[in-house]
Amino acid sequence: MKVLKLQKRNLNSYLESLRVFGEIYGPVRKDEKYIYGQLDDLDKLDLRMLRTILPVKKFLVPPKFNTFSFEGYTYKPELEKIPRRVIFGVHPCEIHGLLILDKFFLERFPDPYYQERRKNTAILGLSCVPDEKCFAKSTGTHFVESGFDLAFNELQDFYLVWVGSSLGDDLVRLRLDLFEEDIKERDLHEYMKWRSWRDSQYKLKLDMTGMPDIMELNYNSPIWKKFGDKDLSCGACSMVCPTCPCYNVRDQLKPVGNSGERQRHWDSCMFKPFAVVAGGHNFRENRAERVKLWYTHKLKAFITEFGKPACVGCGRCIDTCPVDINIKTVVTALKGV
Amino acid sequence: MPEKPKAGFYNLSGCSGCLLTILNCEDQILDIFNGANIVSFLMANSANIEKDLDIAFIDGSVTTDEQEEFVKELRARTKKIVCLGVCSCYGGVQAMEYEKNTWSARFKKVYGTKPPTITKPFESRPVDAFVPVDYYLPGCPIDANQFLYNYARLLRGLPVDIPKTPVCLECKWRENECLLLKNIMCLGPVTATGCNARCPSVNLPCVGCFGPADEGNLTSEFNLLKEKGFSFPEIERKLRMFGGVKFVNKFKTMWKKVKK
Amino acid sequence: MATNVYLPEPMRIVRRFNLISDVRFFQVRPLAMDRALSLDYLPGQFMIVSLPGIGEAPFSISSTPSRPGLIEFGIRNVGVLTEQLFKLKENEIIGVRGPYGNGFPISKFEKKDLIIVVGGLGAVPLRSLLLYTLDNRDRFGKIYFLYGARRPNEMLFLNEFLELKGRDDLNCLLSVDKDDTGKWTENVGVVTTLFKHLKGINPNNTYATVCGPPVMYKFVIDELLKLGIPKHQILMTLERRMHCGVGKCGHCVIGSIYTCMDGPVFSHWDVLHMKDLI
Amino acid sequence: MKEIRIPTLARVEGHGNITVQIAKNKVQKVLLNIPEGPRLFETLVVGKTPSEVVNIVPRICAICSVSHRYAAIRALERALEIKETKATNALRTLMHYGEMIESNSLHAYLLALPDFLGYPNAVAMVDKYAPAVLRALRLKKFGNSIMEITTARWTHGENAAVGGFGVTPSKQQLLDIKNQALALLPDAEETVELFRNLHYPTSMEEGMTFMCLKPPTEKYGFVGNSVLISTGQEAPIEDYLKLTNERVVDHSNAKRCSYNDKPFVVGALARMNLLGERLHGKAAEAFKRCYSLSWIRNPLYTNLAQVIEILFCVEQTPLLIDQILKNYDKIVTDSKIQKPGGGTGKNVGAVEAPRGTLYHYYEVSRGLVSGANMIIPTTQNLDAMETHIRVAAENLLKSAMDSTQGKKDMDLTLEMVVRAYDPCISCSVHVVNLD
Ligand SMILES: Cc1cc2nc3c(=O)[nH]c(=O)nc-3n(C[C@H](O)[C@H](O)[C@H](O)COP(=O)(O)OP(=O)(O)OC[C@H]3O[C@@H](n4cnc5c(N)ncnc54)[C@H](O)[C@@H]3O)c2cc1C
Ligand code: SF4
Ligand code: SF4
Ligand code: SF4
Repeated sequence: MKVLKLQKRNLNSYLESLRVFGEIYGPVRKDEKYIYGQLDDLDKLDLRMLRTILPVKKFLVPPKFNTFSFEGYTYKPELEKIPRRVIFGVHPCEIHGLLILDKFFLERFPDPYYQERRKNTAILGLSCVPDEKCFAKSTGTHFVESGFDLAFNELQDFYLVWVGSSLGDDLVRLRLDLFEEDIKERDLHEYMKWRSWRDSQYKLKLDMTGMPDIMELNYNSPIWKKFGDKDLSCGACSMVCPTCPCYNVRDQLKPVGNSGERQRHWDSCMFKPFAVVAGGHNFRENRAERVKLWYTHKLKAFITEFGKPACVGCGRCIDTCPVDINIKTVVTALKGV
Repeated sequence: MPEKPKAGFYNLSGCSGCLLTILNCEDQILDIFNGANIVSFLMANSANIEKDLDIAFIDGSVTTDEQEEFVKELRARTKKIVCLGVCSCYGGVQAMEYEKNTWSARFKKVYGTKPPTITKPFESRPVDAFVPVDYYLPGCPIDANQFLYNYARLLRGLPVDIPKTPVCLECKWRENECLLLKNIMCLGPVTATGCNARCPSVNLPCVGCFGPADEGNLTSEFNLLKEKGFSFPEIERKLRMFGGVKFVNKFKTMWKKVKK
Repeated sequence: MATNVYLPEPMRIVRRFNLISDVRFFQVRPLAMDRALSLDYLPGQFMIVSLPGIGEAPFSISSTPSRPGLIEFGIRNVGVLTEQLFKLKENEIIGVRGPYGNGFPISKFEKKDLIIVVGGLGAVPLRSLLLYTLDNRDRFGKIYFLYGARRPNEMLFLNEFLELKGRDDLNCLLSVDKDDTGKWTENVGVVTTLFKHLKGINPNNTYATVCGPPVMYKFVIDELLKLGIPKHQILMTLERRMHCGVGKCGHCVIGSIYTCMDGPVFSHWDVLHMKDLI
Repeated sequence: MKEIRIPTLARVEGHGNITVQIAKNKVQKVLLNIPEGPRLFETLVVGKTPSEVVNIVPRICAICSVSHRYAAIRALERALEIKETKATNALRTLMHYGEMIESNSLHAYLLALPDFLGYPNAVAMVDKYAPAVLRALRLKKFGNSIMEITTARWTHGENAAVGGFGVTPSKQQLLDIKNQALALLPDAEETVELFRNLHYPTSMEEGMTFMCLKPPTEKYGFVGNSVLISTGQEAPIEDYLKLTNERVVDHSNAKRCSYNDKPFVVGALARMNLLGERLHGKAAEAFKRCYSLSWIRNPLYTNLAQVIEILFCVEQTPLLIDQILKNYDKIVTDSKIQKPGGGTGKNVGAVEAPRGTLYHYYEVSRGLVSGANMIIPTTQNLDAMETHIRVAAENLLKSAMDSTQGKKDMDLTLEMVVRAYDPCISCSVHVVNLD
């Protein structure tokens, strides 16, 4: 992989130059939290961000969008309006989240909406330092090898920039003058030192090996009822998790005529109607079953299917659930410790 | 082209906000009037014909004997009755003291000992306390987009489709920091969504103006709020504000339990 | 760009009539003839039917790929979309996409005996399998078709199946829970009462397929196990809510699997192993 | 004895009917009945916190929900000694303009204009008067857009709270509103022209007393802490009970008001009669072009007064927004909700709702409201409405008794009189006696 150096003072000039590719987004403050917001003004960029409320998935599968417009029985896919965007400041765990979404949406029956958005979205990663809710080291998602176009590693005065894709290479070429190509041994040294220092910063450890078996053994455990009783069925956990992809579909009609849109919006298995079939039978009637499904899917299904859990250690669920049902409390309870 | 369905828009005791919301759909108002054969809309039209209807939209709750008669008469000549807003769905803010037996005293306080004789008033109740209702579109007022979506469905004979999920869903879509985590009493988790999470999106807690969400976990919300130091009367007061009769009926037993 | 998996393909309703009072038969055909002829699928697969402005829902294919050109469905009027489908007339257009799902592992059935057990609406997908095996009769061993309905007027494709009784290469057994017509000449009793007619089954050489209402599975599977048929040779098709058919929307997830892609056909072993399936 | 009955008044908010009893060819009695069910808001707010009160009271009426909210906020802030910052005041003024524009264009175009042009409703006018209908919709939508960005919803948005705003509209939102206002100015002017050229019947003319709030500056405006009366007096709003003298009548669920035992008028017409001279710019020119002495006798000119107010608000909006944007960062900080001050106190607050002066009064004791009173514009206008109905009925009586056309004219005129007052019936039904 190609690695380049970019002096920190040159970051904004570089980002500015990316406007020729598309709209620029990055972490901005929203009250006491952060979101990926549009950077019409780069001054808004706030790199103190640790986690945004919604993950980058919001750009690739927006909370609500039209898949088709229709007129009579003729459907027209709405793929043209997808804008080109640069997302700067995406942390490693999130890039791992994207890799999971890629598997999910692009293998077996590729999803054209995801595909098109992924193609039009340049992912510019950024290294981070964990807080007490991050545990990406436990999930092995604290470093990235792929899934990004450029990845910025922040050191003292400069960034080491990994070029991860051909698009990334094109983006670098927009302002090659700002980058330095020869990485000195000193730089490498600094990077390695930073790496091990960062490794030592993970306070939260959540060992997820053997989760499928542990889930299996807990199939009838009373912990599910305990969590189920507390669960608000608010769905927030699914909305904020970088790897939750479920959605609902509905058709919007106009009051007159026979045209309209087929719309897709985020749904959650934590909601009661999620598994209702015609005739009213609900395969997951009570909350305990629904909480169990959420965690089974994260911690067992994905491991069986893709060899690793669908949790990337971002800590969003820990930061979001009002009643403290999250990967940390659930895994801890499952292990009975 | 099948004949346009005959529709009527009616207003009982309320603020007329739901009918106003319809008139506020400036971009669609011509379509709204063209999509159906609107035979009655007293608030906007003076040539109203009261006859058999395919769809009747009702805004406002029932608070007088005259209105009670009216909804019965309307039911008899209408195929589908759609309640618009928490007044007609659940009794509205005017029903927040429902079943507390304070109505007569309060009425006296407002009208004194010589009340008007024109109608016989009573405590506000929703339309379905008197006649069966086919569909409910809650909100105080209703949400314009939810109305337009369902209006288009109703005109084609499709049932009303509203989310059963709580406000938090749309609140997260709008990327708001959760107010509960800031120890602010937000009713989002137990309130039906459809409002686009307007209040949390301006940093204010959800006041519950779409009424109780069918699938909200009230016991858990209550315990959570209690842990955060809110008192029982405070919590009940908020829940009653827009939840009205539905709140009282739906959660009566549960509420007695948590009270203990 | 590759074709959009979610894009419904317009198909014309060629024929439609009621099979029973609330289940209607729909025979549809892609608008272009070459597409109609090349559309391939497996018995046990399903397609998603789409009406603009109303929505989409999955329906099993009831026709057999051995007779290309026309796709058949048997649809029960239970809700919003199905009610609108019932309003459509011949020659009108509907949207269809698919086929989806795993379907039956036909190649494994080769040379084997086959017991097809059906309850109620389960006849829709299993008719596809039955017709397929009859069209390729020499590739399979003995075939038993056991169909139970509540009453004679609730049996789908009744005349078609009665006609099949005349065949000597098929054992077609029909039963109703109750005969309220007085004209029923076949068996009376729940579907499991037909099992006594199965003689000389070689369990290891036999596959069984089951589809019907949820209550039926347990009893039928008990009978099949009594016959000694191995768990992985008992196959059943299951139903879940679905919005996409291609493993994306998440509604059909059961534990670790997506019913729409990993199913809807599962073995009895899968059911025991994976929990929550039924 | 004969009776003329208009059983259900259309194109007004809520339910009312008119009965005119006639004997010996003379009008004996005029009854404006309001059977709308009572909702007892004054008792509902008792036991609630100030912020809950502000959630509840806008629901008195959707059409003037912002005014109810604003009046309650003013009363509660005065009671609790919370000082309104300049920033908060600017945003509140903007939201109030939004309601004025929306409500006045709803009334003038969609409710009143069909009478003048001979249609049952505004949508039916599209074939012949498409530009006017579309103009009405543009203006109405603009008013709603202002409320959407300032209060978070067209109706009952909660963003305006006791002590300030939950969120300040963004620069971009404000700029959008400013640009829309500039683009809509011609619409507002044409609206005035349209209404100036209508034919105003005269059969109901009768002189009246007018009242409105006196703005704190020399300019035209919609809030104040004292009341101007056309008889020349001025009174602090604390005297609101003496100014309005509410009473219960038995033919109506709405109460009545009078001043010195005489009917009086509040609303756009009152404001123009008392404050018209204070207008600036295009609104002032329009006022000069339109005003005549009939305005103190003929309630139908309310419609024209309302459209001049639309012009005023559309014209003022860009200036107000410039002022906000000039100091945007400070506005953001200063308009944040301040923690409510002391928890005990009582006071009255008033704003001009589109239909006239609206008073809210609260007593707060240790953080909870213990008493409340609200005096609503429509209640204040009901006696005047009855008077004008009586005058019209008397003047038209002869022709009405003779022909069906006359009867039709009579019905229409009586309805037009009521509609001119733009009555808000939901508002008027619920008023209180404090023990
Ligand atoms: C693999 C498969 C095969 C099926 N084959 C047949 C068949 O051959 N014949 C037949 O009559 N029915 C079949 N069904 C059931 C059929 O899909 C439902 O009856 C149908 O979805 C009802 O739609 P509706 O809008 O009329 O009902 P409603 O009750 O109005 O449904 C409301 C909504 O719920 C959803 N929904 C409800 N039930 C289901 C469901 N089972 N699957 C997916 N979404 C659902 C739909 O999205 C629908 O929009 C099958 C289901 C599956 C999963
Ligand atoms: S687990 Fe927590 S965040 Fe998720 S639905 Fe339940 S209460 Fe909401
Ligand atoms: S489960 Fe929780 S920690 Fe894991 S990826 Fe999802 S939100 Fe992040
Ligand atoms: S702020 Fe309120 S509505 Fe939003 S997520 Fe939190 S509890 Fe739910």
